[in-house]
Amino acid sequence: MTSPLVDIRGLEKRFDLSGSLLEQITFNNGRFHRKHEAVHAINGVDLQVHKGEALCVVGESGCGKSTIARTVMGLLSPSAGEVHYGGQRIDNLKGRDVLPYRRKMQMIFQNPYASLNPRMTIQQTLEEPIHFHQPELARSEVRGKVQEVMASVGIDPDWGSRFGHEFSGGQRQRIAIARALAVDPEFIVADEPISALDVSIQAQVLNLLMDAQETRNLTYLFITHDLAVVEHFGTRVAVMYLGRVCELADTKTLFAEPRHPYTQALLSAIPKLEDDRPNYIRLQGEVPTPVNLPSGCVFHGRCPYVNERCRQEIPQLIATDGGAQVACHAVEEGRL
Amino acid sequence: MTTATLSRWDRFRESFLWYSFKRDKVAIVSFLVLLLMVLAAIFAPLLAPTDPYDLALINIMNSEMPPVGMQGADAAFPLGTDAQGRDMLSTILYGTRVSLLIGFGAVVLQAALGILFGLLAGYLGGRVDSILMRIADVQLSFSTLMVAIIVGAVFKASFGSLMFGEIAIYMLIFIIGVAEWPQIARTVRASVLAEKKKEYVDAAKVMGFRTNRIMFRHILPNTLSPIFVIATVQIANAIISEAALSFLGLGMPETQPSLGSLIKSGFDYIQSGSWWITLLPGLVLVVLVLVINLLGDWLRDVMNPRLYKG
Amino acid sequence: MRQRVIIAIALLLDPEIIVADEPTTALDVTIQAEIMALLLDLCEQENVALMLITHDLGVVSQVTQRMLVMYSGRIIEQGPTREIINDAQHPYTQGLINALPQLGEPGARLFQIPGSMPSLKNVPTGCPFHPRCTFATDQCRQTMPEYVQSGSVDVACYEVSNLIEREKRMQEAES
Amino acid sequence: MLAFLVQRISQAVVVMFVISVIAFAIQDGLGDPLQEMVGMSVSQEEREALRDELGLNDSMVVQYLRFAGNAIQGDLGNSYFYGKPTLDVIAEHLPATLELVIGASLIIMLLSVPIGVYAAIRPQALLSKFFMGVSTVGISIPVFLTAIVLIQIYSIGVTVEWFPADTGWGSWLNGALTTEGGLPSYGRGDDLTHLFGTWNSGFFSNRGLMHLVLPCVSLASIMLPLFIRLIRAEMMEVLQSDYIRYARAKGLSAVRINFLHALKNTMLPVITVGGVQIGVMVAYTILTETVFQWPGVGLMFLEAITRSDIPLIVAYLMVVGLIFVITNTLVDLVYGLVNPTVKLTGKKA
Amino acid sequence: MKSDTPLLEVKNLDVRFAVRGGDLTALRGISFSLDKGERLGLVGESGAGKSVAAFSILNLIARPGYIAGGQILFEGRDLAAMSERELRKIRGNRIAMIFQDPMMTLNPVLSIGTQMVEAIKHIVGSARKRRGILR
Repeated sequence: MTSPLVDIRGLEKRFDLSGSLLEQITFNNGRFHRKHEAVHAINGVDLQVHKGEALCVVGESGCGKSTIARTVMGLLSPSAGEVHYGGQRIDNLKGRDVLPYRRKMQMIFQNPYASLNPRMTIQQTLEEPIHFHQPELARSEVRGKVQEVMASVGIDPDWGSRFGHEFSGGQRQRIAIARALAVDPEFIVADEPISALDVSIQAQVLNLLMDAQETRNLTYLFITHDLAVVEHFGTRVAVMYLGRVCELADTKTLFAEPRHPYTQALLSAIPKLEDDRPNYIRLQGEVPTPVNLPSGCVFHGRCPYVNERCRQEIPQLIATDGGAQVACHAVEEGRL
Repeated sequence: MTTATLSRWDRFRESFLWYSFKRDKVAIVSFLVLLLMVLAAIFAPLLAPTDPYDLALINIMNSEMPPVGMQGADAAFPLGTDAQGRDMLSTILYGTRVSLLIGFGAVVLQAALGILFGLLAGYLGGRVDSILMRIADVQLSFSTLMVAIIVGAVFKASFGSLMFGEIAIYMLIFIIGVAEWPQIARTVRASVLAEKKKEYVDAAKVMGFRTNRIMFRHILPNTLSPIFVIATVQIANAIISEAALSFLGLGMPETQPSLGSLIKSGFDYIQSGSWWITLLPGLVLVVLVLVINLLGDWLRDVMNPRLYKG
Repeated sequence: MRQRVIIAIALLLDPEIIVADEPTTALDVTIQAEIMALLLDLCEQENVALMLITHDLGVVSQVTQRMLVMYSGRIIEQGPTREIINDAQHPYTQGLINALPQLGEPGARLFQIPGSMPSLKNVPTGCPFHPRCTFATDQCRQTMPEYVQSGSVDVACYEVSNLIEREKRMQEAES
Repeated sequence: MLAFLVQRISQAVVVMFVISVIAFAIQDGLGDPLQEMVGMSVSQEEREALRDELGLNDSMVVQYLRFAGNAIQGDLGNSYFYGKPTLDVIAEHLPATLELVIGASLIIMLLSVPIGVYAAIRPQALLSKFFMGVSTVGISIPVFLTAIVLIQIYSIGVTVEWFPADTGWGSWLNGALTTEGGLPSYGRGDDLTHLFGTWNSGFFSNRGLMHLVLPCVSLASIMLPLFIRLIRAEMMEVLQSDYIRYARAKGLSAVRINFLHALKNTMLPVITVGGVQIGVMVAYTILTETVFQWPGVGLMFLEAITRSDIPLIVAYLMVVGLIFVITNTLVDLVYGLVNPTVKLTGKKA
Repeated sequence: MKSDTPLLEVKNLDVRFAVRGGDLTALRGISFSLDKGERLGLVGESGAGKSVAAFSILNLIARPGYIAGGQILFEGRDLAAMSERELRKIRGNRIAMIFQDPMMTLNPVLSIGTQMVEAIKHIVGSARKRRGILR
């Protein structure tokens, strides 16, 4: 098997909550304490993205899936762990060294209403990255490239002199995709690219992303909370809960036979057209805050199969005979 | 939607700005009055009957003559004369010129400082932000007028009255500009903080653009409308600040009067009944500031980012 | 948690009708399922009428008995939920349902409705859906269709009414 | 809570430090104490000896520390002009200024809240439009001009002869618009009630109150429009928010919505801005006191500037700075206590 | 088990927004009914007018929107023609509303408890009044 295109190793990310030194000091029982609070957004994640696949990361809000996307893209620097691209470590690169990877890796954002600069025309928005990364190109060549990429996402190239706000949400997302494609990337991180769009537009954008993958041989890291989209779009799925991957499997395997109790609950909660009433696995308790992580398995407080080991020991991703990798003591012990 | 090619002028004519200006009588009248006053100030040397800076033309015998329409008036001095016998109409025209110059210059300076510091504080955050904003907080809690008074007093004490008088225009522009920069810096910072969170900034970072390029090419253009609104109001504030400083004797000298120092010079004679020396320049000052404020209000209503959904 | 408080406040007043405007859109699926079940149970126990506003066809099919489909300020189809979900009459409703990835073959292109919802400023004349509709005729472009009954569903679409018309004529011809 | 308290107080200390450095720099840069102490006849060597003795040849840091140490003990030097400790001079003048500030604040508070709330609830009413128009004009009139006009009208009097005196209505109008004057416009008068120490007040006698009317109205005139506009704007924003909509959907009465839900949300930003405006008000007292020859600290400060009374200028800066810092810190603390959405660590939730 | 008159009946409802350059029609000719205990779904994409329809049921449309025509019959009485005072007795009390974003609908400066108590007081008050009328 060839080496992965993107390799995320032992990634951790904390966001400091406590602020300045002064704010950390508390006064308790007649003594001063220094309290250090942080949001533990990602707690040790290992993921590989292989060339040509679409790896979907799913989970509910606050599970750290967007943080992974931003850390891979270098918008955030990891608290611990490494990000490798094509065999080269990239999370510690500075200045000029990053530029080649900025061309190869691109990102599509969630909100098409905020991801286009309102003071720039579409033409300017699309020309700027090409100019920046390929300064050797002549003006007419750049223009030709913009026309080509606009046409490829289904936007009339004559509309270049318009501003973003003159377009509908779906059209804007097409333009944002065009911007990402303009520098000919090989890897695209898509952070909830369709969740701000209407149902009928979601289908258009998903089709566009699938077409682009086919014609340009793209690799995707696709972040979403919508399992139906994952089932349709993903090659492999990583299910996240509170900053950890709890199950990683081929899409077909995962939907046919979910192993982790959380994955099972998640799948059962999707409202399906054929259902006549909500029919789901009831979880106890509330989602813990990522500030005070529970010990052991992060899911133990809500898990129906919990035992003492789950409260103590953090489960590791272990391959099962079905082909999935699951981080669950119950699965490992054969209780589930 | 419109055709693909639109000139700037066409865009302006179809804009919401122009549309609401046409429909707002207050805005139109304010704009016309302001235009008239600015023109009168620019062409003061051509319009004024006499040159108030030229001592040879002043006759002390003509002092404290009332405006036309009152007893003892002289048709040569339609708005009367001041205590030194200068023609009020001419001094007011020249005074408006000085006041506008200082107001405009001070706002250019504070906008330059405010935009730079606001962008740096908002975009870079962290220590740069806390230091700059702490300074701004201290200045604001002291009130800009207070800062201007203190800086003015220190300058006057260190330069001496005579020297201060000669360079008063530049000093006042500097004092008011430095005293008021936090107003603009805070506005800029607030909108930079709002813009910084938007995904187009992340998109620019993902493209690999440098910090300077993102700050000035991507974020700054999106913060311009609030800057524009507040700068308009700040011109009015700067003119009032200048008048206040001059009134306290920390501003323009009487030989080169602004509206504020005209009011001050007349104040000593109000008890003897010569109210026009104070109240006529006062009226001009109020009208000038009022029309600028009205235009500012109108601009704020029109450019309110909440209404302006792009 | 907060949404539960809101629902609690709403139910404290013992109302006859609850109007719920996208009550779970901002929430995660597991919580959404929980809230929906709670709402449904309470409505059944207290015999409260529920008007559920949502864009999620799955939720509608789980919770409601009857549904309305709106497009550009008009109701274009209304009737029993199950009937519409299983056999939608209006081309827009059909498109909406077929566009769901749930129903597509994994990896295949999804059915897509071309274009996008018109803004209120320029609603097309006639049937507002005609610029995006594959069946649009001149009639659709000129006048808004009246409601016709198909089964127990009311639909505003010329295509459907023509179809019914044709069937009727065929039946008459047969008999 | 404690962290919040410590943070705010340490912030205040830092600000006070900055102010004292500035004050020290002014004193060091502008004042030469020798000039004031000795005449021209003293020789250069004697001057040097004196400099050494006074510590003027020490390093800046040592000099500053000495200055700050003295300041903490309440010693800010002697005024050149009054020839006594500067803090005593300020203490004599402070009651007059406080009187002015309190009087003006009362006027502002009593008028701005009802007018602002009314203008927000009924934005289309004629009366609201009138109030907003007047407040725009009010903002545009500098405080000293208001003061001058008030003096002209109410204390000196205005004689109107604009209408024809030979017709009945003309002379009636002339008479009606003519004011005799009569309100005192200069100083505080002599009818002051002794409170304690050097503190006297004009609040307790008719004559004293009469003296207060014009200065207080002038001082209030500049701040009142600002507050009306602020309260109206905040209130209108709150009234459009979703939770007000929700309160309406709950079927609550308009009074409860406007005065419990909305006004409480409105007053929070007003408190913060109000705190900052105290600083602005002190600056305006300088102008007001100049026009009315009101014997407060503002007038004293201005006279100190013209007399180059450096120690007094420096002392004024320190005292006013301290007042600002204390009020701002208090406002921050109150804001933190009242508003549950501000987490007490100083970060927004 | 359909009763003769539905609990809520909306007939031919038109809602418009008065903006510069004329009115925008947000709802046109909306008619539907809701029986006691019935669960009705309103489906559509953003911009279809779903939320406007929800708000208009309680006559809660904010300026510049207004009800331009049609009736909203609740137990036979037209909510569109009712005074603010009468509407208040129905809002919350007889017809409750749940909004989209739970974070926005609670007043940030009042505690959740206060707001619940407030709602209870309101209904206890009106329940007493109702009983008073019955006696």
